[in-house]
Amino acid sequence: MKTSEIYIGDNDLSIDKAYAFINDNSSGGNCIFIGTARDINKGKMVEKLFFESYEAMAKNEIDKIIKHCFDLYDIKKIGIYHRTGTVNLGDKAVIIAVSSKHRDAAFQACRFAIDKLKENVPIWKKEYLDDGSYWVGSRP
Amino acid sequence: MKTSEIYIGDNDLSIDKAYAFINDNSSGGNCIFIGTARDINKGKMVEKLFFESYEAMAKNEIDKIIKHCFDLYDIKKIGIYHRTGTVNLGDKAVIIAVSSKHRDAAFQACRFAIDKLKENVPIWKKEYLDDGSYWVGSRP
Amino acid sequence: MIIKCFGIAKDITESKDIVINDQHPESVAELRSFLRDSYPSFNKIPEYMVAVNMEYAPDDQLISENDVIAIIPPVSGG
Amino acid sequence: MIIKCFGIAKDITESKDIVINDQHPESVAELRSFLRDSYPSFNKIPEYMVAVNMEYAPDDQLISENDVIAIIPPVSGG
Repeated sequence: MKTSEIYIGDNDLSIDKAYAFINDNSSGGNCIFIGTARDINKGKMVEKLFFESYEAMAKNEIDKIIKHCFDLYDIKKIGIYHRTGTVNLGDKAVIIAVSSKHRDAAFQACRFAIDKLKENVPIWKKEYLDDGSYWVGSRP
Repeated sequence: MKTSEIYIGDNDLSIDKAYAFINDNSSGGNCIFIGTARDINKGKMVEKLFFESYEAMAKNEIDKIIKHCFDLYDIKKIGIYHRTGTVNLGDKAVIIAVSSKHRDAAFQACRFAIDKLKENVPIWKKEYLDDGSYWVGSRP
Repeated sequence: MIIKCFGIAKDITESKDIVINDQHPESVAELRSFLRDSYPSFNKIPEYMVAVNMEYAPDDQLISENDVIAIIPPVSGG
Repeated sequence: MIIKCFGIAKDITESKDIVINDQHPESVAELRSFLRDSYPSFNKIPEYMVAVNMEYAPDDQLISENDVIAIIPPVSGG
């Protein structure tokens, strides 16, 4: 059964839960991408991140990405999970988990999904630096 | 610090432990590949797998793969873990975990490492099918 | 007509939702003009998108009272 | 000289290690001949590799009493 799971919210993300969702006896290849809050961006020290989402539309856009993944790649299950609110350094901001019969499809779909998520999904990241906080990509 | 971890043995593999090893405030992209025992291979029902390794040489070969990864890709940490002994359906046979500043390097190094592991590392898989057990790739 | 604001757009309008009571814009292009006129800071940020009923909408798309409109500054999830 | 056997090679020789007491092979090629002669089933499996001191070794590599030799059938990890 081809199934998917989406979560956008303030709770900690769990790799275990994502893996439990995608794990399947008919899959041999599982690829999980975890995006975490990094301490330095473009030479600036980052203190923490804050994510805001347009949740209903973000879910719609993630759903489109998942449909594309199922169309393009021979995968079994895919879970996409994104934190909102404050994310401290080293903490997980996003998890993309994909299972498939063979590893090639799992790697490709996982990569495709994170690339498209960053392009299209209405979620915004604010970086807290020592000289203030800024919405990434929107700095006037 | 660029560090790596290798495990080959009969204990269950833990994605959590692999992630705890690679997680680093200076990394934003983390890619984990998990290879699991699949129920059907080439049309045959698989009951379980058994892995044997030439452990000392396998560690040497994995060490070479890790050195290549650090040479080829801008990654921070890499952990490679392989089960030996009996692996039941759905269970983890191998984990490759990689962290890097940006996701591109993490995906590429993770993919490179599992491809090379399957090519060069002296580990052998026996499939238990309903008509007997066979060493994969060595069937007379 | 209610316009949802996110990220930098919420900072510029100082509001989660802005409400236009009469003579609301009739297309995405008109909405953009309205925003430039009402909040000059929209000229200072990179291009933003507009969503109508949760779909990205081109400038010539018509909008009506009951549409769910949102200002989508450059996204930066992941 | 001790030759370690893994996977199908262990099944063919019915032994984890085979011991050659005298007139041991002096190269990887000679080892292959010895194995073909002693265990004809080696002709029936796909090409195998030989490791000398835990490194894959070409056929012309010389081997001596104290080298750690291993028969490496096609690997299938992962």
